[in-house]
Amino acid sequence: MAELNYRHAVAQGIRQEMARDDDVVLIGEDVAGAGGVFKTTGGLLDEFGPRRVIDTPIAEQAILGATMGAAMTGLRPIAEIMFSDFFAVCWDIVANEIAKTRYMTDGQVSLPLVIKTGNGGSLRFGAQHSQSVENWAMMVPGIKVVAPSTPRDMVGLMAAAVRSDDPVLMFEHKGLYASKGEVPDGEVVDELGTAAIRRSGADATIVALALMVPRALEAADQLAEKGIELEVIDLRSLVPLDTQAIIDSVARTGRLFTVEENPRLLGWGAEIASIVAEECFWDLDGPIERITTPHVPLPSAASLEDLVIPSADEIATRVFKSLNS
Amino acid sequence: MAELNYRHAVAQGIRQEMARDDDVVLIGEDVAGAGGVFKTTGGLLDEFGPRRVIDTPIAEQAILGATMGAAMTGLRPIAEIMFSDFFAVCWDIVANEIAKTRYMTDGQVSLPLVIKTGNGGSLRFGAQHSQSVENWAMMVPGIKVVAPSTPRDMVGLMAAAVRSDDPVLMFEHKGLYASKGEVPDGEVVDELGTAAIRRSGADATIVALALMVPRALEAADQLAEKGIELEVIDLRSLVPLDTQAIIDSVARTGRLFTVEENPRLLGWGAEIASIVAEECFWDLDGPIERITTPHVPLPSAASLEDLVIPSADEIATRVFKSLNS
Amino acid sequence: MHTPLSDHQYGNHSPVLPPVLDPATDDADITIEDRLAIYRKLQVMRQFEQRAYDLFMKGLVKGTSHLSIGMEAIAAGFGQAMRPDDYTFATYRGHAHTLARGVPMSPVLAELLGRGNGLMGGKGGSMHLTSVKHGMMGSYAIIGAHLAIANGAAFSAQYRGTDQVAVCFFGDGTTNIGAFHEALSYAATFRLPTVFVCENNLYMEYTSIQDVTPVARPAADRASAYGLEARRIDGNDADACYLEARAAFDRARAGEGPSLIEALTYRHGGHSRADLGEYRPQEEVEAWMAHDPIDIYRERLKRLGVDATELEQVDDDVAEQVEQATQEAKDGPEPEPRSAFTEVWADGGSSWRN
Amino acid sequence: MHTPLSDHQYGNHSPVLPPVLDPATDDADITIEDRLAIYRKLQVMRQFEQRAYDLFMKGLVKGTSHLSIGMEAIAAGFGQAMRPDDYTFATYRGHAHTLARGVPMSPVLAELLGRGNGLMGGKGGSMHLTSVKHGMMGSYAIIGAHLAIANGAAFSAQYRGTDQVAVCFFGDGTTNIGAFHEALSYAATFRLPTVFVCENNLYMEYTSIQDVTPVARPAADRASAYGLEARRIDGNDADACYLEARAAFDRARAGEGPSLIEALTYRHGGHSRADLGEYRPQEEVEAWMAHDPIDIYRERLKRLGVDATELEQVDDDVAEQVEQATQEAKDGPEPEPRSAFTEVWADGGSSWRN
Ligand SMILES: Cc1ncc(C[n+]2csc(CCOP(=O)(O)OP(=O)(O)O)c2C)c(N)n1
Ligand SMILES: Cc1ncc(C[n+]2csc(CCOP(=O)(O)OP(=O)(O)O)c2C)c(N)n1
Ligand SMILES: [Mg+2]
Ligand SMILES: [Mg+2]
Repeated sequence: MAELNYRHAVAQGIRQEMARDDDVVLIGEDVAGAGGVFKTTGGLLDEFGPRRVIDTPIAEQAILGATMGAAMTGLRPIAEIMFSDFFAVCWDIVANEIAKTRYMTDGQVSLPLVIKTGNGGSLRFGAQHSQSVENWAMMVPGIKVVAPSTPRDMVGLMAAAVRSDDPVLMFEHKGLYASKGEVPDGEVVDELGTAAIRRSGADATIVALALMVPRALEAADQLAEKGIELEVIDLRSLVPLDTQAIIDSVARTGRLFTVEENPRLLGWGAEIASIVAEECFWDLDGPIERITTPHVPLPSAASLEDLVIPSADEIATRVFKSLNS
Repeated sequence: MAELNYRHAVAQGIRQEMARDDDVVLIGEDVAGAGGVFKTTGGLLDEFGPRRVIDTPIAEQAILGATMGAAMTGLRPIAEIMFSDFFAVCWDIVANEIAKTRYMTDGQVSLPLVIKTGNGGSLRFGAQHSQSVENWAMMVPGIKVVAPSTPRDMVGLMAAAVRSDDPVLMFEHKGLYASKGEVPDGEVVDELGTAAIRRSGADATIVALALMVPRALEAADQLAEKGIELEVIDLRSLVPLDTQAIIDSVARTGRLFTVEENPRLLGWGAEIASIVAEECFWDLDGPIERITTPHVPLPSAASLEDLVIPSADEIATRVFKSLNS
Repeated sequence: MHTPLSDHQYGNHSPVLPPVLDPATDDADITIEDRLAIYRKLQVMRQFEQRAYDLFMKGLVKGTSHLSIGMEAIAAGFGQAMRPDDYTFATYRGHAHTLARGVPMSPVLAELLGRGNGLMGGKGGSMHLTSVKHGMMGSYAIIGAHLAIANGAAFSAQYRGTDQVAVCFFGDGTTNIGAFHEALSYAATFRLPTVFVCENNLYMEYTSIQDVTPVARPAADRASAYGLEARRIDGNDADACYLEARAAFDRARAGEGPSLIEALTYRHGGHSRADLGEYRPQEEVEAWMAHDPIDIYRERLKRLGVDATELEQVDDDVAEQVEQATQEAKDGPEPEPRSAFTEVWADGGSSWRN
Repeated sequence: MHTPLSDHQYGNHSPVLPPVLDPATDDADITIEDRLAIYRKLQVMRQFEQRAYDLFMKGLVKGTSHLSIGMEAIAAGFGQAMRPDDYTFATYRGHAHTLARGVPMSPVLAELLGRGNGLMGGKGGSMHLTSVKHGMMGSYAIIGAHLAIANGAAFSAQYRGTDQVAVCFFGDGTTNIGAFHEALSYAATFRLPTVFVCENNLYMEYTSIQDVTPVARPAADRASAYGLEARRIDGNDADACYLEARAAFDRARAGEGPSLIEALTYRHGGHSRADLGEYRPQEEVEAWMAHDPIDIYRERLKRLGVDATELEQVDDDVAEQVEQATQEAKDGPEPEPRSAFTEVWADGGSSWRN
């Protein structure tokens, strides 16, 4: 067991897989020499050399195109899109090419690739560098969508992503890079599509992702003091979705809250709410509530950003109010 | 009253506004000389001349960039993105620039622009030319999202979109271009953000959009023969969303079904389901169900495409089964 | 104020006439076997697409279809110069490029008809023809992306040390989109073995390329922006294409990086479906119809002493193949309904949940 | 196999030294009023950003901040040549361009501090400075888009017949992205009055531009791809910038279309925040520090007979303005909480439902 930063866990997961498999290469802007703008790829150039760890021009379509072409011809590339907001400049390659090619070719083409990206807010980077866009990816059939909340999950899910024969978008939360956690020694490989119950409780189910997980846990601690016991589920992956974990939990608690960093409309919680409203309807003891960033672009001022992204206090207040109404 | 094709209604709406306001210009690939690939802009070049109706190179980022820049400096441009799938090549301009600029500049910049696009399937164009991507747009705070289902609505909502001081994405359904309907003589101007109840019924609420509206109505006719009366709501606009119309209807019927052409995950129906599961929970007499295209890319073969996009029969069967279980 | 149609009526742009055939090409260093193979490819492509057009007009090909009748020399010349393990990346206008790699007609036609025996089981359609085992790595229907994707295959070849090249075909209209620039710049920076072939047929869909492009040669005039040589050839002379291909492939295999080649050509018909291409000056259409790749090639072979009956034999063989493929395609079953739900994921299925 | 770092260690690329100052520029046709105004602009930019850096290091500027210390001559020279109604489009590295248009320091600094009296009420931040009433049409933080957006303003000016120009500033790294190509090609096709200014500071974030670009001059070597002239200037000589701007604006207003200008420059510091720029060869850093735009300009003014004390007076004035702006920014209130929910829509609100 070693304590690792979440940012170093990213490099650790990649390192583990590159050491194991020569077909794994890493490409992206400033990932090699500089070790990544968020220092998530530090040391990899020295370890694996410039053939396998590659700096690119600022050309996200070229980067992801090269990633796709390499994956269809025998490699297992990892690409970095520095900020997830930049998916918008290369969305065609993701949503129209990478996501659809296996299906359109009836299985002739496999795309074992990973696209890692810095996602989410709380760093005061403003509307164009703070978005939570995991819902952009969840919408599109054909890509797997992963968003770890702990260093241990980051290593294990990165490994699982690299080993997956499907394209995986790995959403690293920028607000978690500095967080620390234990990571087991030796090879760590996790499983995609499995949620984790971070806290058990009988009164309500809270489903959260990435930065919202620690906040939901903190809210649960606050409410525990008031005698309310929340079950907190860390989704970890949106596609595949561990629907069963949610359904089972709601069957136990009778109430569902989602805590989403994305702006309200069509955040991932909407899908979960719709699944539960169909499949667990008779288990529900009250309305499903979604706690999200309101449907606005993110403001850059610290006080405003803190106001709009769900905080532990807001979560606790909203849940408390709802359970007592 | 004249009977108009939906495709001609597009041109009619644009014509009405261009005749009224010199600041309205139209740009896009093949929109001028050829009158549009779907013939939705025929005659406009002759009527308004090459200064106002403009063919462009294949460069969607350049097109939407020019549209945005023109809108911020006094014009009211209309741009065409030929197939809505191509939003993926210019999504940055839509989602990161157009959507966020008013907010980031605290209201200094207004963007009175319309982006019209051919959306949706049923024409056997395959996975890259048939998508329903209105949910891509609904997700992003700062853009209005409109999708008319009749020629009359097309004229009136196009006019409303052009007159709106906010950016509007106008989703024309390719499968409806050949459909006909009455359009009143004289100026037609509708209101954004208002749904239409296309059929009243007490047994369940069906919310549909664009091509799914006629299909839902046909399903309602089928079920009426079995004594089941459906209320069919044509959303017409996703942003703003006429939540009240939905809530009121569910209060009357106690049941909600959405009929969505998009692939399942995070289709617009998920948002509606989540709103109703929160705000109408105590009105609901049974589960909320979403009838969508399954979460797969669209196949091109006619028989396969027909299998996956919700048909009137499928809608009727699903609703019947659910109401009787 | 200048806009594309501000100084002339739509369709009244200045005609661009075909290049004059270079007589020296007769004597080029190309074996007669290669030439006969090229001739056969030309026939396969032409006759196949004529049949596809008939079937479209009869309503058997649904959706859309983009023919390259008149443009076959590029696919035939480049195709003949490829090694079996080289990679082709094509557009929606990709029938000829697919056939060029030796993919049989029957599954291609069945795919156009949306049948279960289609090349992709009816799931891809005319615009997405792919046959990985023939090196046909896909037909891409959204402008630009596949130039970037081809680079990935080229990179992978280099990484694996296989000396394969990736050949990417695209149109004149594609030279104005962002992905073109990113892909060319990227390939040149990394000195990738990607060969970019611009099939300049003078038109986008219904718009003349000269009306919306700031340079006269949409690809060649961009080459220097990537440190590449401007190369422009007669895209209707299959031998010129073959020679150019061979040289570019040699450079690529020698580690000398990418090439950007502009091949001038013309479509006999419209952009797609039932379009007649009437936005084109009559004089231009006539001149290009008289500069037909098959006529050019047949005449050359005759000049080189090939017997006319030998060529007619090829034509007849191919005609028979087309008949047979048509039959097989028409007889093909509808796709299995369950196939709509397969191959989203590598496990063969489409499930996103447990 | 060639990759950016396959033939040298990171940071060990060959240094690019500054151009030699052209002595003839002293005698250029620029009034002394303009020159003094340029000097003042340079001081405003430099002193403002030094203060911004201090406040960042003190933790008062949150998030990020990209300084253009060392690059001010471009903003000053071009800014001085603009008409008040011309349009500026800048990047996240846009403080100097904002100040160049006469936007007061105080709201800019307050915006950096996230205060309610900020230029955009704290909603945009350092990377998105905008002041429409000064012609400062925005700072854009995702590479590429604003080149395309500037074209729209240029088109609109042409459509309205106002003779305004749109001036778009961007970095060397931006020349490899797709939107660059689309925007240049589009502007040239429509002959728009857009003036594209590449601030070539030799680096992207932490990567040398030469390591990832296939031509030596990232902007100038691309000009011919759009039928434009290759233009490269000393971006640290404000007079060279002013002269180039004047000529380009004249062409644009005369309907002669866009220009693409590459201005060589250097940042004294790192890319952003606390980066020290240590991936740059020492020799290069030193040479460029000795080619500082303010030193160059002060020496020129002295040669032209301006009294040193007059210049010191400007420096002191500006220093005082900076103090005052700092005070006003620090004293500024936190933004109103409700402002987080305003100005999504033209009705002033953020409601998406009834
Ligand atoms: C990004 C994008 N924009 C627009 C289209 C629509 N479109 C399909 S083909 C075509 C014309 C392409 O012209 P060119 O590149 O010259 O190829 P050609 O069809 O002549 O072979 C257009 C505009 C598209 N498929 N993708
Ligand atoms: C599309 C996109 N990709 C990557 C980035 C991250 N990024 C911000 S600044 C920068 C370097 C830009 O270099 P250059 O254009 O030379 O401008 P400079 O910062 O040197 O002024 C990068 C890569 C971005 N903002 N947008
Ligand atoms: Mg063409
Ligand atoms: Mg730079």
